[in-house]
Amino acid sequence: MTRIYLDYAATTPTDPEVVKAMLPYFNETFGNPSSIYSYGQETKGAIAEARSKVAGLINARDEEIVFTSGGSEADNSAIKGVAFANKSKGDHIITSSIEHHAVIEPCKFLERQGYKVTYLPVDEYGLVDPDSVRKAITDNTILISIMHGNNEIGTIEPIAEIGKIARDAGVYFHTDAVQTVGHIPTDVNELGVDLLSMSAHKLYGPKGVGALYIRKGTKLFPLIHGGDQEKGRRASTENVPGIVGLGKAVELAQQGMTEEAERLSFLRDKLITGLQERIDHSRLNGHPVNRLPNNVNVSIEYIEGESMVLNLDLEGICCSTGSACTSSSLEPSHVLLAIHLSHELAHGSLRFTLGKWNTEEDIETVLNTLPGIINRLRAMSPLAKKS
Amino acid sequence: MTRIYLDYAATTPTDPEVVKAMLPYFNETFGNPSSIYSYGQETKGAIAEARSKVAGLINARDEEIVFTSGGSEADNSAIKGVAFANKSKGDHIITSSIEHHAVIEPCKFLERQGYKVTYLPVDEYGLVDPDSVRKAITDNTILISIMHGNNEIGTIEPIAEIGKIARDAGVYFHTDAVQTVGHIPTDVNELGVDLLSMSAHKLYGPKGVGALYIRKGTKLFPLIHGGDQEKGRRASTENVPGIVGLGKAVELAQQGMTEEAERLSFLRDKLITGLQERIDHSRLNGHPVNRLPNNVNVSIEYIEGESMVLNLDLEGICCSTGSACTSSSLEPSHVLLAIHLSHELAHGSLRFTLGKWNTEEDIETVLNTLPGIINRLRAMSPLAKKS
Amino acid sequence: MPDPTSLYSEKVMEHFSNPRNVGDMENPDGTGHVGNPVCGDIMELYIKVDNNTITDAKFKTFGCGAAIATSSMVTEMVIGKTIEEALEISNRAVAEALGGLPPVKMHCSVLAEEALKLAIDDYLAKRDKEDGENE
Amino acid sequence: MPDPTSLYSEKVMEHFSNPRNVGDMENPDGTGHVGNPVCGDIMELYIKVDNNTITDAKFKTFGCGAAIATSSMVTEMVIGKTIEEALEISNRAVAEALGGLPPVKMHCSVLAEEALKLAIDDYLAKRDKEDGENE
Ligand SMILES: Cc1ncc(COP(=O)(O)O)c(C=O)c1O
Ligand SMILES: Cc1ncc(COP(=O)(O)O)c(C=O)c1O
Repeated sequence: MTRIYLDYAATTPTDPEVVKAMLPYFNETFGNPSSIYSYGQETKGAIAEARSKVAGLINARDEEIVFTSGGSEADNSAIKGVAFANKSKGDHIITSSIEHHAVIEPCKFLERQGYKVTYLPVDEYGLVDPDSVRKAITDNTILISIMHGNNEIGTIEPIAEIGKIARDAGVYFHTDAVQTVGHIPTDVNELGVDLLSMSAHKLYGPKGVGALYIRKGTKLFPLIHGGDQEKGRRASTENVPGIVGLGKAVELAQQGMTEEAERLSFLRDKLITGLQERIDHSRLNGHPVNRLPNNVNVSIEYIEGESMVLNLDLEGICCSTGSACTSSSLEPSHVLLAIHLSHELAHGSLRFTLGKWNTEEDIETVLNTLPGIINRLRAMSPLAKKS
Repeated sequence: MTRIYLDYAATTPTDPEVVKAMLPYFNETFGNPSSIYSYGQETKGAIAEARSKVAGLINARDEEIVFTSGGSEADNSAIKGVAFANKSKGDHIITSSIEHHAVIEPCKFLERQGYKVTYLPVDEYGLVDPDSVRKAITDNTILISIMHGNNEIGTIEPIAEIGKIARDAGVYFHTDAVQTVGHIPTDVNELGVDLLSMSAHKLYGPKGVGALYIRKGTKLFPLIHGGDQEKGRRASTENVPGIVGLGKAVELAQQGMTEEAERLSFLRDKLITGLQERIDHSRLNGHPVNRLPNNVNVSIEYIEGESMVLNLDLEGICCSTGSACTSSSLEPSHVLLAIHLSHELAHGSLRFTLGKWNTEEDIETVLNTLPGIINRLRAMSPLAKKS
Repeated sequence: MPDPTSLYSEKVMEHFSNPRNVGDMENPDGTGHVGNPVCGDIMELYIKVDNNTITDAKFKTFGCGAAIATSSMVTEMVIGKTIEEALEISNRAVAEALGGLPPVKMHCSVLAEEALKLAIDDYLAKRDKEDGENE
Repeated sequence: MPDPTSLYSEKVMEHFSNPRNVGDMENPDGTGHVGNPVCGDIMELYIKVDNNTITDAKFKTFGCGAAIATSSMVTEMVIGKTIEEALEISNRAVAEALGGLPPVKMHCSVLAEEALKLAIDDYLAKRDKEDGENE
């Protein structure tokens, strides 16, 4: 059975070209970039090249890019780093109720340390109202963190508008762009952000590497203290193969971004329409238009998400759900609850996220496979009979 | 020109077998370990296997191992994690004056946050006196952090003795074992440590991955907040290839550890003796006996380290120095100053660290090459004429 | 030994893929209803009792793979048992019969046990009531 | 463009490997001594002056690659220059003549400039003293 992977938002396979670019840095050009002999200097050059590529993609300067171990570290560095370094200026942070855990949990940690955090609500499509940001700003606000594209429901937030508000108020603005970098334009100046997080494994790069954009002049403490690496902003021997991989992934992403986004949007819409046609008692989650090109998120009434995911897996289709399934809490996705879905619908959600290697046939297969599964599960459901 | 690499303490090439073990996890078995379908579960299994290997090497339980992005993150997690989580118990930390920057800098950060840190002196060989640890403990002491093997001068610290003292006093004890894990025995129970840091790229694993051992019951906050990964102790999509690589590296290290340590000790002593015979006005730094099997650190009078390193590089030999060379401060190594070396001798240090692929011929080559370089540089030195 | 490449044991997947005794039951002697949409699992369990022995059991479940498998397993386990024997079936026994459950899924086996107990309680209450009416 | 695979430019490495004008000088007309072991760089610069023109220069240096290369370069640059011309040699000029230096190494070019200035000062002081004696 060939597997159909439709969970690219969870992680992407590393592009073979990326792996190829990384390979020499494991044991040929393997020196420590801090070393002064040529073995070391060669890896330093490779890092500089990757840095330029990443900076280029988001219209930043090379020295504004700090490599991290992934999106979560970038988010933690931005949020805790700004909070700790600007304590004397204020103790208030504004974020949204649909952020990734890598943003929410650092905020909760800071609350326990005495900071105040406003979690802005979103509308039924998952949009943050820029006006609500403006209203939430106080004299004590030191940071606003609103994600660029939501990883669950695919909604793209009005970052540029919020960026203007933040700039006017003189408040640092961070965006978690883990789901957008390499997929849709992410120009730090157009978006008006001071900090931006990205993660390689969401754009066909390797797991365990990411980057934080830090606008020149932004005051923040490092999360990992130690050596002089990354100009003292992030200690630790550089993950050279990983960084080279991120650079290569960014290069590949930049090459065909517009075409790929169009291709994926077409497949996405085909899947959305097909599901609406073939499955009654279902609804699309997230914004119908301001939406990541690769994201389809639907709630199927009367049945639970994990059981659908498992059945699809048995048919060779990989996707995910916002159901509580594997988390130790029994709560479904906070994002789905934030857009006012009932618990039942939140537990009954399915997310398909498309990528490079998906074809129209994949979509057909899903559309042909899913209705049978749903019928079988609905026949088992004590909720369905009540409809 | 074939290069002779003698800087294994800075970083090791990744063993080809390790790279081979990693490769399938880039784009064959690439699923997110948190996913419930089989693609994801397969990577979860791979992580569990690596965790067992790491736990096995240090005699820990699987669930006491948390994977990190390297040694620096492990050190930061241990030190800041314990400090923040145990604030109500006390605000005093004890460490030594020869720790790696990844330990010293978090301590300095904590000092700026109001904590008190004692930096214990060491003797001329770089040894911490366990009795000085005992005396430094107060009612407010919450953490002791003393490294296992020093990365510059190779001195092995009396960790087991200090472990007993920490246990008796009921104080958490962390050791930075980045230079020892996989090279000499590092049994967490024999050492009596509650926290232990390691880094894959120091034992022929990949850069960008490491681990922190956390003894069951130890109270500490995560450094990277977010998702549920690593049982909530370290968020972020797992670096699956990196973790698999660390597991493989640990497996290989364990297989031939005793023999390799003996082989390296022999080469090390050959180099030390040879240098003493052929180069006058030089001295060995670090402990003559309690010493990492692969570490040779010498100070050469009248000349500066970087110029020696560069000349050796021109002859194809890679090594390092404790001179200020590439750091932005003009200060030489704090470790060399801590063992009471004069500035001149500290600037004139050379470190050769041996590894898997070194042979007796490599040692001969160094012994034949270095004297000429030293003579040439001494002829240029305004200090030499004064001797 | 749990298979590290799968969330669930083979037995769980087998019951999940081919659940036994799914469906409604006409005039059940006892009905157990547990769970709610908030926690994501709802189970309904029906039993037929004849001469103090459970002769049939059916279930309907809204829930994850473990919820479906434990429902299926518990119905299979109770059929043929006396009321007293059935009351001794613990959630651990259900989980064990399935070759184990992941720790985060043990609550499903608890639900299955509860649904069974409630169905038996329902049967006993009805019987007592009938007995009372017959007096 | 700096070579990203090397800490230093080719020119620096060339001067480092084959430094010009190394050594002591008998009866120098001026001596400049800068630096100390604490910061890891010590330079001694000697000049011979004839008719207001620097006719020879020698150096001895304890220091890193950049320290040696800047010493070598500055001796090469001053030979043949008048005192006034030599005083105009800035640290930037030395660094540029070497094809640039890494930022953390610019201080070496400063040391080279200082050593030269001190050697010239020394020469001028001696000359003034001699002039005074001759009066
Ligand atoms: C929006 C968003 N932010 C942050 C992260 C965390 O990234 P990483 O797993 O690389 O730490 C993810 C993905 O896991 C994400 O989708
Ligand atoms: C003793 C010691 N601790 C910590 C580290 C930091 O490890 P990493 O570079 O993996 O962050 C190193 C090496 O750089 C080291 O030698």
